Amino acid sequence: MPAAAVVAAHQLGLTFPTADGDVVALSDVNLTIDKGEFVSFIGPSGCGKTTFLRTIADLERPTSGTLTVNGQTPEQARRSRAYGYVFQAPALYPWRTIEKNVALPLEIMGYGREQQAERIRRTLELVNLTGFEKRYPWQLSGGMQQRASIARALAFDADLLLMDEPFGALDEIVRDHLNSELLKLWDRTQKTICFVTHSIPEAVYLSTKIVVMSPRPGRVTDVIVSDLPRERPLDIRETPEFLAIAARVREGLRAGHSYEEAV
Amino acid sequence: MPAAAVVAAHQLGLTFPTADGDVVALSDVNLTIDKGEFVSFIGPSGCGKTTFLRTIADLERPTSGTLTVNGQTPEQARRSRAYGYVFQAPALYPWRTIEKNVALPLEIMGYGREQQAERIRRTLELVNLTGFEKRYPWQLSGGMQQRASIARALAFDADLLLMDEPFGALDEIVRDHLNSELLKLWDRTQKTICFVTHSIPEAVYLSTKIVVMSPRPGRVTDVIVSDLPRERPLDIRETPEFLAIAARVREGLRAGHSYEEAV
Amino acid sequence: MNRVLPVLTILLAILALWYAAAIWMNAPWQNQLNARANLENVAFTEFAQQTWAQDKPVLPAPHQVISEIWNATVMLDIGSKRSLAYHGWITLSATLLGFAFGTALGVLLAVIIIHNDAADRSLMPWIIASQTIPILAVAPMVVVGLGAVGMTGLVPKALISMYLSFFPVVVGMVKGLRSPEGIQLDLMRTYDANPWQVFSKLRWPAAMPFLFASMKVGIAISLIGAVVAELSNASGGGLGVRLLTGSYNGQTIQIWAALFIAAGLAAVLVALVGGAERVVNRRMGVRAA
Amino acid sequence: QDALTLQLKWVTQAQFAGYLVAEAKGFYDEENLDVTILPGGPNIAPEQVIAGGGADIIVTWMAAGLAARDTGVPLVNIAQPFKRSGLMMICPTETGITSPEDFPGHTLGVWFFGNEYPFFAWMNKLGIPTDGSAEGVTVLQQSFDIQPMIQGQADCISVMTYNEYGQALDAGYGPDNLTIFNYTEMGNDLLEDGLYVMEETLDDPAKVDAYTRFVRASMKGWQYALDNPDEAAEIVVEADDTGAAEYDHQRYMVEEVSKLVDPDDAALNMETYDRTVQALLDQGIIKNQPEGAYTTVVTDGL
Amino acid sequence: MIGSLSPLQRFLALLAAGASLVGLLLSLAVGNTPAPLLLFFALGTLSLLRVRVAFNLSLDGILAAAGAAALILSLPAGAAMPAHFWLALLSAWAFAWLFVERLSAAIRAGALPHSGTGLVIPLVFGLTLLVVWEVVTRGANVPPVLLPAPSAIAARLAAETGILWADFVQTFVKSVIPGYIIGCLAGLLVAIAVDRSPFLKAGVMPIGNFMSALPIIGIAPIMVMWFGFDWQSKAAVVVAMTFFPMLVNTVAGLNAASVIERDLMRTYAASYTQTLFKLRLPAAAPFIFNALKINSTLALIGAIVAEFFGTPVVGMGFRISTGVGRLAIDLVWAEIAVAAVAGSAFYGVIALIERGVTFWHPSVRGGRA
Ligand SMILES: Nc1ncnc2c1ncn2[C@@H]1O[C@H](COP(=O)(O)OP(=O)(O)OP(=O)(O)O)[C@@H](O)[C@H]1O
Ligand SMILES: Nc1ncnc2c1ncn2[C@@H]1O[C@H](COP(=O)(O)OP(=O)(O)OP(=O)(O)O)[C@@H](O)[C@H]1O
Ligand SMILES: Cc1ncc(C[n+]2csc(CCO)c2C)c(N)n1
Ligand SMILES: [Mg+2]
Ligand SMILES: [Mg+2]
Repeated sequence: MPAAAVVAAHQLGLTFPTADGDVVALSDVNLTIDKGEFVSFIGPSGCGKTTFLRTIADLERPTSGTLTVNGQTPEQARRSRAYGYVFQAPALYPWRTIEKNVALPLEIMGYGREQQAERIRRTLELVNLTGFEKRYPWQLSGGMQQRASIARALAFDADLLLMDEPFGALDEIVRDHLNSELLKLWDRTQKTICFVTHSIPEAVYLSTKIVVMSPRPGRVTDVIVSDLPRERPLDIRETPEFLAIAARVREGLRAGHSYEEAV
Repeated sequence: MPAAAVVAAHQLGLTFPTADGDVVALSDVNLTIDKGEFVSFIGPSGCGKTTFLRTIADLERPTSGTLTVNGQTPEQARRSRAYGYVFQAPALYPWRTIEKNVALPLEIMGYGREQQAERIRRTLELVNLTGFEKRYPWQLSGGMQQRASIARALAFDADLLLMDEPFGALDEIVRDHLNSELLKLWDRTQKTICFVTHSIPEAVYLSTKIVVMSPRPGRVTDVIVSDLPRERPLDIRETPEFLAIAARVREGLRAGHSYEEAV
Repeated sequence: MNRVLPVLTILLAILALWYAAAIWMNAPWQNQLNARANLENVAFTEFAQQTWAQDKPVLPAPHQVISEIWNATVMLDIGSKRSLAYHGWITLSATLLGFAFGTALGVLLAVIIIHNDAADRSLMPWIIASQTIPILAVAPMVVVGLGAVGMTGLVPKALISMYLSFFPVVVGMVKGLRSPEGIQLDLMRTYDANPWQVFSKLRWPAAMPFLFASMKVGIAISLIGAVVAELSNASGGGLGVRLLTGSYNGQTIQIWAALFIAAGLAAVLVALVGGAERVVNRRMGVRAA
Repeated sequence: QDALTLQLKWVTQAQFAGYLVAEAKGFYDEENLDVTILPGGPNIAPEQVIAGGGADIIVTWMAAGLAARDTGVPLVNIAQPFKRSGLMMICPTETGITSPEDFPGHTLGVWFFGNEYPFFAWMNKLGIPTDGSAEGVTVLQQSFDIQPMIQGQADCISVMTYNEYGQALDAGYGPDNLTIFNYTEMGNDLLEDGLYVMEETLDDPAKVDAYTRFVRASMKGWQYALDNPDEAAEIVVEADDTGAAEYDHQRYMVEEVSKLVDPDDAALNMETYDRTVQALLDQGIIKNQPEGAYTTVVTDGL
Repeated sequence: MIGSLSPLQRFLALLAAGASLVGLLLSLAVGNTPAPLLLFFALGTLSLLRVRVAFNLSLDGILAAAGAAALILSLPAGAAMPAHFWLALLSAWAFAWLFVERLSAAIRAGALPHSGTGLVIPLVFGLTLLVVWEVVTRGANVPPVLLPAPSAIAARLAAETGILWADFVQTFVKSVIPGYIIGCLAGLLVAIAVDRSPFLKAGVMPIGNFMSALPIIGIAPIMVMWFGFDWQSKAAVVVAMTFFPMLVNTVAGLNAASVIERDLMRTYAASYTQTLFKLRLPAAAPFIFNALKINSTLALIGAIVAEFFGTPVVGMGFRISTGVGRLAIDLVWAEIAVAAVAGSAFYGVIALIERGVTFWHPSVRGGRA
């Protein structure tokens, strides 16, 4: 394993015990993510995408196998503030205004007053929430809340970004915009990004690597390495190379899906 | 206005007072939705889609203009249980299992024990959650929670369905599946459906009418009546008619968007 | 206006009931008195007035209590030992001091409990057991014991108030500090926030509703504690002492007057906590229900 | 000046007029004493206070004092200003009780908290069980007022001549509608308010001297109080921190207390002492014949 | 190895061993230290070895127990303890705390089963308190009429079971239980009524706050006046005491349902009762249980205090007040012990029910922080 492996999972497994039996959320997951990669996770609802991200973030403890983050244990990585996390739900604190919510990680990590103000301004502008600084979360629409939570994760400089369906509640145009902003950011800063999405075009457009997962038990069924250039104008999405990759992802997704049989 | 108008809005406006000034969430909205229509609402985040649905549902009170539902006031309509509502967030009760959450409206509306069991079984199967009846909400993935909340709204027979981004957190395959199931249901039962989505293909695929909204203040910028046949196989999405409508929607969306200027 | 009217209505209803009850409860004694004085066939209105004007009634009529309060506060010099204002102030200061101690102790214990497993498991059962100790039995011993080490006056009373009022605060705050949702805590974990940050930025704000609910109960109990303590320490005065001596002398009107002052104090204190709660809510952007 | 703390058995009232007057009139100062008078109350056991070091001298009833001595608090009586008991039991005539034979089947109110011994000694002498059986009486722990009689919750209640009896008189009761059992008249009286100190302090001549001066000044106070009842009542009202003492009531109390106190003689009457001890032994309230429970060194030195 | 301990545990380990070491040295210097104590000091000093080898946590438990036993065996009769004995107390206490710390750490890490061992911790803590109490009262010669030693209290407890049981029935069974049920129920119902009608809410809440503070001590004589001297008046006091906490908490709890949860009910045009039973009461359950728990202890205090104002000659409050008057302080504490056990059991039962009913609340679901 090269020194550059940011995430390395080996035979990773995770089981939740519940009142009516165990749920195998992850089983035998083997995956290496190198520095600077943009990895998308795609798979049916309930297949373990969130669980995998949470395990990387040291929010869940694997029940088998090994996992290292930056060559360390997930806990060490978390303690060194190696990553920023965008949860699937916005998880804004209701007693803080939007700007205070974005300020939260900055306060915790000890940024100075002015730096805080500057970063809040910049990230809120990035997600197009300028003007909503003083609002409370319940005064925002669903998509705006989600954008605020993205701003919160981007406000500080983590080398690894874990994003769980960050753009799920956004319209196509904002989504396109944020997609290209995210790509620019990634290109500029050489961050490593793990990105959960349900949109195949989004996954293909953004990623250097696409991980297809399937449920019950959650496992990785396909890893597709994209050979699209790093420079990606939006209209790359109509090129045959793009469509070919998209087709392969769709294929993998369909194969791992329980639906076709079930319904 | 014909007797068949299920929703009729005339110069509808709604302003939220907040600490730092009023927010005009809806202004001068004029719209008529007839019985049996499938209307999609599309528009940038924060443009007032949720607010409009909530106003129809009598969860917000218009500050100007008039709105009737089934020819009645929204309150009368709500009292006669005219609609089922799928919220943007799942809003499951944490002390109830999934099956009990779906049972909730049935209990309230006085369905018999057996009917309840039957409907729970059917709708949970529809959203592919069979086997998760006894789980609590916090034991489900985000997409599963959303599906549970869809099941809850479909479990009883409302003639009007208000659905706020119901499929936002679902993968393409489940989404396609639920799309066609929803169309079947609509076709079979002649329900009227108001549907918020961010996906242009989804809006075009499902709707008889697409309402494009734009923000600040939230208003209707375009209403596109689709002439696609009622019978819609999934591959209709590649036909030129379909793509033409999609292009028009995208156009409207882009026009109403504040992004292009802002960024 | 729409705040005053309901209160007035309920108040009038209570007053009417009260006057009726006063007739009913004072009647036996009045009958005895009248029999002794050979009064027969007293008209009902006159009889009612008699029952509302007894010296030591079972249930004093509202106006008797109010005039006693009036006489014992406004009409007397504030420094007089007969002034209820004077005694009320003594009780109030013990209450406030005890409440401040009690809230601080309660919060402190709750903080320890949620951060330390061993403390949670070992302290909680004993904190609960501590509250089952009948305080009035211990109060004199506390007063005697503290007196032996030279602590007299306000402090022993405040300690007993504290003893009673810290409990609702611990129970409520343990619950409140544990009320953040898993995902809210996870967010803090991702920032590797230290325990103090998790506390000050998440647990504490999330516990606010619980804190205020507990403090409302706590301050009322704190007043009860001060009054109870005064029963063990007849020197120094206070509303509790007035209640006690009133009861020794069968001065029901005096008891009720002291009781009402105490209740009034508590109501004001609870209202103050409620006011603080509203201010905090506003600053925390709580959505009006 | 020698500092002494006196713990009263009850709240500030004319029952303790002698001490309050001595303090107010400066009699203690004259004896070069700095006396602090602590009021008591329903939950304060003076025996406990003195054992804990909170007082040097206490006023208490002999039964309670000896009982405490029996449980290991070595209290010693140094003076006994109260010669007679003020305790009575009163029963409204409509209860039909005219003599102790009528008691069985009735409910009697009794003060506890160390005040119950005379009653139980009396019942013991009469041979009436106090267990609530048909042949016996039902005992009720009486609040420290006359409400249980007025409310009809008890058929007979305990009163002190100088306090609750006055309340009963005020309430329209009197000898014509009450049956009165006076413990002293029945010869059942146990010694009441005496002065007690801890035994080991008597080994210290300086302490004994201070006690002697204290008793001397106190007796002077009693004398003054009985001679000037109006002023004594005023002094009591003034001394009451709680503001509850009423002049008329305290004036009545001084009058009644004067019938029980002998201001000329502080010494313990051995005949009553022996009877008190015997009654306590008979009931098993104390297990052993007390030794050294009183001393005459103080009264001898007056 | 000591390195595997947390900083707090390390501190306690060093404190325990250090106190033993100093005690040992002092004993050797002074001489005439009883053998058990000497042995404990030696063992405690030996525990310094843990810097080299790992100690099983049960060793700490054993050391603590040994210290307690040695101290109690060595207590001089009727005289104050020599100064260096106190070091043994310090050391034994530090061992006990260390034991508890390590035990709960082990339970948390899953190394020990949760149930069963969980009970050991409060017990050890309680025993520690008792030992400290015993040693302090006897060692410092505290007058028994101020504070008796636990052994004396236990002896009384054993000797007077008949009386204690009768008192328990009178106070707990007859006064507390009915009063608690009526008071809590009334508080709940009034809270619901108040919540239903804004008019009532505006009218009742200020007056409710006012009544709330009627100090029980004041109402106790009145209740005795009204309801007689037997248990009825005590139950009435309990009703009055438990009512307000329930009212306040329930009113707060009924507002705990979130806006979107209520909106859902509105969309069903659910009736008031349906919303109440299916949403607002479940959401209020954590608050209601809060009140039930606070009340379980208040009720007992209220009943006992009320007995000071006239009672038949039975009851826990009666026994306590006459006990103080008779200087039977050990009996008073025996009665207090009964009250504490009964009250804790009462509380425990309610806490158990709470766990069952509000399993979904983050404060329960998330377990311990
Ligand atoms: N309770 C409220 N108080 C104040 N402002 C509000 C409130 N609810 C919504 N708004 C504002 O109203 C506007 C419209 O919100 P709405 O939720 O209807 O948007 P939406 O179209 O559903 O957006 P999204 O796609 O992000 O869900 C937003 O600007 C939002 O900030
Ligand atoms: N706390 C938990 N207890 C029990 N089961 C759980 C828990 N969390 C997740 N699961 C289960 O683990 C499985 C994987 O869940 P996960 O949230 O990782 O799915 P996902 O891929 O993120 O799905 P989605 O796209 O719907 O968000 C699901 O079956 C879910 O029910
Ligand atoms: C030493 C002493 N012991 C008991 C009493 C009893 N007693 C006498 S009057 C009274 C009621 C209030 O005055 C009570 C309880 C007392 N006075 N003095
Ligand atoms: Mg997920
Ligand atoms: Mg919305």
